[in-house]
Amino acid sequence: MRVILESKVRKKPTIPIEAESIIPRNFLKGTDLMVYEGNKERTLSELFWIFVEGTAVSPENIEVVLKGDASRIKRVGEYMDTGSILITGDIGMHCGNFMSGGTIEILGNADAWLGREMRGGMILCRGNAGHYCATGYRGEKKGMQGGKVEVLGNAGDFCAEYLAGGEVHVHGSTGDFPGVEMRGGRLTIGRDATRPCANMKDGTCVVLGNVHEMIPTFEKIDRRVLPEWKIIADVYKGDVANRGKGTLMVKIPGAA
Amino acid sequence: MKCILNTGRSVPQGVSVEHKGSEEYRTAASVCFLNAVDMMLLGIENGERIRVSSPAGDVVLTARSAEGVKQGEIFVTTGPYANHIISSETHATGMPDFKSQYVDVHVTEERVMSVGELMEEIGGLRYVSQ
Amino acid sequence: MLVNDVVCPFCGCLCDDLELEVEADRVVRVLNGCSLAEATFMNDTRLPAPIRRTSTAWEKISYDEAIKETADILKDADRPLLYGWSSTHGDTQSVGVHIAELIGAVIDNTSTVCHGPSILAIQEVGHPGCTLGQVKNRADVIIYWGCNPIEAHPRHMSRYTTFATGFFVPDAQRERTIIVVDTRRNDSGGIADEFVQIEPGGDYAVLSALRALVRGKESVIPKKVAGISKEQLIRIAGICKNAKFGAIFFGLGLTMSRGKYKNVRNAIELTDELNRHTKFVISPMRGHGNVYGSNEVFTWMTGYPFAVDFARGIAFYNPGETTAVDILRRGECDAALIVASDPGANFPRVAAAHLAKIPTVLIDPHVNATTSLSRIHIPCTAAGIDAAGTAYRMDGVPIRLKKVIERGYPDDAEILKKIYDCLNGWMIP
Amino acid sequence: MTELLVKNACVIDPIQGINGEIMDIAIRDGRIVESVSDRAEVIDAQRCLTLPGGIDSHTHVCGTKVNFGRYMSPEDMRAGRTQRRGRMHVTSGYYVPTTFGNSYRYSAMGYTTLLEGAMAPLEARHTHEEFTATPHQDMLANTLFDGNWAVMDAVREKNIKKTAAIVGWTLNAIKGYAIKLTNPGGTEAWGWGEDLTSIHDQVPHFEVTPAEIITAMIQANELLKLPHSVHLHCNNLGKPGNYQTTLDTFELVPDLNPDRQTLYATHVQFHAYGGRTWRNICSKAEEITRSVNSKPQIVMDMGQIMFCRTMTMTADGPMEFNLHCLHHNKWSNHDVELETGSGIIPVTYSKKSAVNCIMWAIGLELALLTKSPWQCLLETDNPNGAPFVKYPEVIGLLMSKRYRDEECATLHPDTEGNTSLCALEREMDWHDIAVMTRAGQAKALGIINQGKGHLGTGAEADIAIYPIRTDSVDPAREYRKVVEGFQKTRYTIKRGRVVSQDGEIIVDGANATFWANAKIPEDIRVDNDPEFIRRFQEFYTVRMSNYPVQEIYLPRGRRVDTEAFT
Repeated sequence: MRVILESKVRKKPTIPIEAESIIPRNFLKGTDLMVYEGNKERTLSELFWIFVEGTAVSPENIEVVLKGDASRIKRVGEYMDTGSILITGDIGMHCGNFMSGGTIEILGNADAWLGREMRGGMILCRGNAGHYCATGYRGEKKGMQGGKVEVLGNAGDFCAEYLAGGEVHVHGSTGDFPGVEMRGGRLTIGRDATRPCANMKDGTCVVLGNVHEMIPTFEKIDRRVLPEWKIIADVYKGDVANRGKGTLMVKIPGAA
Repeated sequence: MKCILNTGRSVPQGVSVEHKGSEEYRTAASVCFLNAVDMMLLGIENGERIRVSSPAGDVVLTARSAEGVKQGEIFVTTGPYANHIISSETHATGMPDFKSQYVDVHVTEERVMSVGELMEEIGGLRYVSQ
Repeated sequence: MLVNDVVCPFCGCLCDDLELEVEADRVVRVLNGCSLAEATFMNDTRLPAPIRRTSTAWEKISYDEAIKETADILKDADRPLLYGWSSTHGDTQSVGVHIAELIGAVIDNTSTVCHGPSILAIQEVGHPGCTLGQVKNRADVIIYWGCNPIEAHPRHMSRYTTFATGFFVPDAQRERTIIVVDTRRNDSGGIADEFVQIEPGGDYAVLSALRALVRGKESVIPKKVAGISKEQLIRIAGICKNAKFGAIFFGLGLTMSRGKYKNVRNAIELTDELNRHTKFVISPMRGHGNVYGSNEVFTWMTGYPFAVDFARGIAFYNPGETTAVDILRRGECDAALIVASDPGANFPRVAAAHLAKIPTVLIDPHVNATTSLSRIHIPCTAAGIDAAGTAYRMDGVPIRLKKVIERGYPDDAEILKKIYDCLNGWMIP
Repeated sequence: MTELLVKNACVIDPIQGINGEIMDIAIRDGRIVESVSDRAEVIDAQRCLTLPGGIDSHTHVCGTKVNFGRYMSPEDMRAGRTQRRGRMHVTSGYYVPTTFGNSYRYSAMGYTTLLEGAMAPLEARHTHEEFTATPHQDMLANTLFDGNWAVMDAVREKNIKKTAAIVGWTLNAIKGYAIKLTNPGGTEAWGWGEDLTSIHDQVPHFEVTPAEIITAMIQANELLKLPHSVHLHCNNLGKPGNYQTTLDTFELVPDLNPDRQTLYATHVQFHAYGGRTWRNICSKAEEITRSVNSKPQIVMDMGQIMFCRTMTMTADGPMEFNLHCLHHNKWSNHDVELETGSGIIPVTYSKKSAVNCIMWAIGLELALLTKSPWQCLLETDNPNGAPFVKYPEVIGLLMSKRYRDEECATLHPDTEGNTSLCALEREMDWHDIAVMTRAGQAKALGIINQGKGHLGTGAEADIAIYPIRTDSVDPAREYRKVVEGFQKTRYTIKRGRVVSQDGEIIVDGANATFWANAKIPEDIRVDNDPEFIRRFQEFYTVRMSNYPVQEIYLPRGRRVDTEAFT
């Protein structure tokens, strides 16, 4: 079954919408769902043109397609456990919060907190991701714990903060402090990164481009070939300031 | 000239902070402190004006040399003048880059606007007490 | 008439030893205060009456009209923003939170552009701190990091640190070592025993290096970190470890520069590390007189110190999303109520400009930059001058602000209660 | 005039000697009376268990430390959120809920009076602001004197009168109710990053020992004729082998008051550890209870822990730092000049941890081995051992051996060998629970004659009606019904008004704050003592005139006068 939601033109297009009800499982019983626009509760049909194609008996066979301007729609795919969501443009904050299964594909850019506190499943963002991509919540000890987030463009600051498990792969560059407070999982950065892995406790990070402003409290322990990436990389342990046992590998410029 | 803008508090600004219409406040908040070498490179003296611009906007300030400011940095007191050129980007932390905005500095003959004029530039209307 | 032991409401020091000479409805002399205190009490010109903006001019309106219109603006808003709250007393803050809860607003206070990042850091690693008297009576090592007390908190040094006589530190100037860390050599740096000039944005790296040094990991540290020589770093780590009682005070140099709360977190973790060797505390230099009070009141009422979003009926908190600058920058809010603050002057251009695009109401004793951006400005008492109430000092000590004169203005808490009553009447049939 | 009649109540009122009688309770204008007119509103209790309103004699719900616990824990705030609903305001938080959250949840459980366990005098104004914002419970504040410089000086001078005068002045100034000592002397040592390890260690610089402070404060307390006794958090909390410190402390206590205990020892579970390290920690509940059973002058409370995520918060700064070094989670510390300290860290008590399991068992052992329920009161040192919403489970465990056995079967295998819990057959009855959750507290706090903890004529009409039929529920077997029954009252009545019904809050409420005012002879008043004033002005960072909490902070203050020094 395919559910197509096309956002309607709104009188106040900048008021954020919170739409944690948009997950495949919920459409099994129809499209009679509620969302919030600012502090007002709305029915899904007040804000979207809804088209349903085909039927489904189980949620894993449901695909939700979000069309039109979704850049102000938050929490799409929150607690999603199965099925798939396709977003044809940009998506608002907190897409895929607490996701545990299924897939989300974003053809445009994702706003901040993409895949926050994710436990499983897969998010593919073909554009850029905002700040705090694949991270956690304020005050919480663990960020993302499982699943995979892949960003084909760049990611903003604090990418994979508190990463505790799962895999984050940013093909482009990240902003400041990727992998800060990391305690597990794997972070791969295709291009450049600034101050990677500050204060990390554990986990593994690979930077295939340049590192700007290396944190001074990492201990260089090795230089080795990484066959997976066909590069030679310097291997660091750290963050020493934090009694960390994490691994940071940085490609040696020029070496292929 | 490319510089990093730093902002902060100062006593003269604090003293007149509840009187933002006052001349005193305008003077305190619209001074831009530069390194003496940078002043020389720009070819200006204390009290001459500069236009400071960033992607967020631009504003005319009065230049003054200060010992504590390093080359390549400028310092403007916290307030509407500094904020006229500071980006609203907060890196999703809620806090703008009040201390690390990249800016361009040019010499100008234009005058320094009042706070009221600055506010009118962004859609406000000055209130003048009767 | 002389009034003793008056509390200055201006900055987070809340000095409570001022002596004021009062004549009728004005203060004519301020003793013991700094120049900021003097200005606070003596240059206190107010907006005389509520005003409303027409398309091209300002007109006087009555309080009743202003209150009714404010309620009208707020009741229909889909995403109202209530901002400010730091230069007033606790009762006002408390009514503010009740209004936010009632109308599903976002409520934020000025710590959002001040020590909001410090709060984020504390939420990650906690806060080893103390009241200021602990520092005054015990500290032999004081570090001012990214702050300029001489300019921003002029009596901090004489009341609590460098020049303050303490029980265990009878000869303060001789017995205390002062370290100042900043990107520029300011006046505070001038009186330091050790001045550390960091390259802009280099605080985080220096703090990491110090943590490693305190742990004895000298070999890891490169020769220079953010412009500071390894020798100086080792010397500073040594001074800290050998302190009997050390205190770090930090300011906006950490919270506003690159990395924001991560800088503060690193400073707290340095303090934590030092506590394994000696006694060390750390404290933010809070700016506005009662900004800490707004954090306290928000916290016991909503669970969060700032940036609270009631849009969904529950309290939600996520700085970067629910903070005032972000909400304005994204053009989210469709009405704003500003109380006891001046975002027009203190917010970056784009954020401030949005206030002029929507109906904005300002409740503040003084004409300020935000006045120009508002639809309505309602003048009120100034806490600590013509209104009494609670304020929380930068270290959490609650102090009662005094009412020293009467100027005939209504208290902001009273104005807000009337707005609340209006709204409540509409909302509950 | 408002009247209310509660009919068909199955009343247990230990203070009045009533145990399960079916009776009517008449209420007029907030107090219990002999009878009411036939215009009175009627509630039919349908023979359900009806008790005086619950009293918590040691909880942390208001003030600087509690609020800092909230401030640093957005992750907890999202764990317990409720929307605004009718008269109920928004609440947030599970283990450190907002003031509304605390009040509503206590109310739903039938609690109407709370003693905040620790208030630093310098920050008392904050506690009172939160008291005022707490709608449904009357409040009292334990006032911290453990590191008070003036007190330690007077103790060193062996001047009990002066000690009493300082305490009396302070309680009056900051509107406190009772003397609290938290790790006496240790919090001052923590000012230098140190701690004391026995009650005979000297406090750095002040040259007094915890034993001397405790002894002098007990005497001063009785000289002031304060309604409550000294309320003590013993030294060495949470350290293996600390039971010896606790026993030594109990030996210091004379029996000085015929109406109540002379020492209230709080959260004793945390002070009843044998062994030398965390690896060989074991229960010393038997030794502790043997001492308490022979000393009517001592009342303790359990300090029960329950398996959950929670927050520890105490004035005991050094203990919190030690705990932080074990847990590596966030740590806050807040020392208060010339007075005390405090620390906060989050913890998770887990059944996988042998230490946690032993702690859990010790709390229950203490209650079950103490012969008189009046001497071991039920609490969790909220939120240190567990948030107070766990009380019903603690009640269930005390009333049912089967429940205990089922729990024990899920614990770490080392529990059994290091505690005697499994061998304890005792099952508490309804009357025991009534004593341990209200009557005992009222007596220990000295508020029976304020009309608290009983339902006699003239008492305040604070009443909890639980959906439990004692004639048909067998708590030993049907402990789940007991737990559920104590989680939500049918009705909670506060001063004659129904404030909560089936867990729903139905009025805004307005509480009262009790504080103690001891009359001190002019010639020894410290506010007339130039040396006291000089030291105050010199070493505090607030002026002495700005220190007292103005009466405006207690809009519904209830002053308890005492005839001190008589």
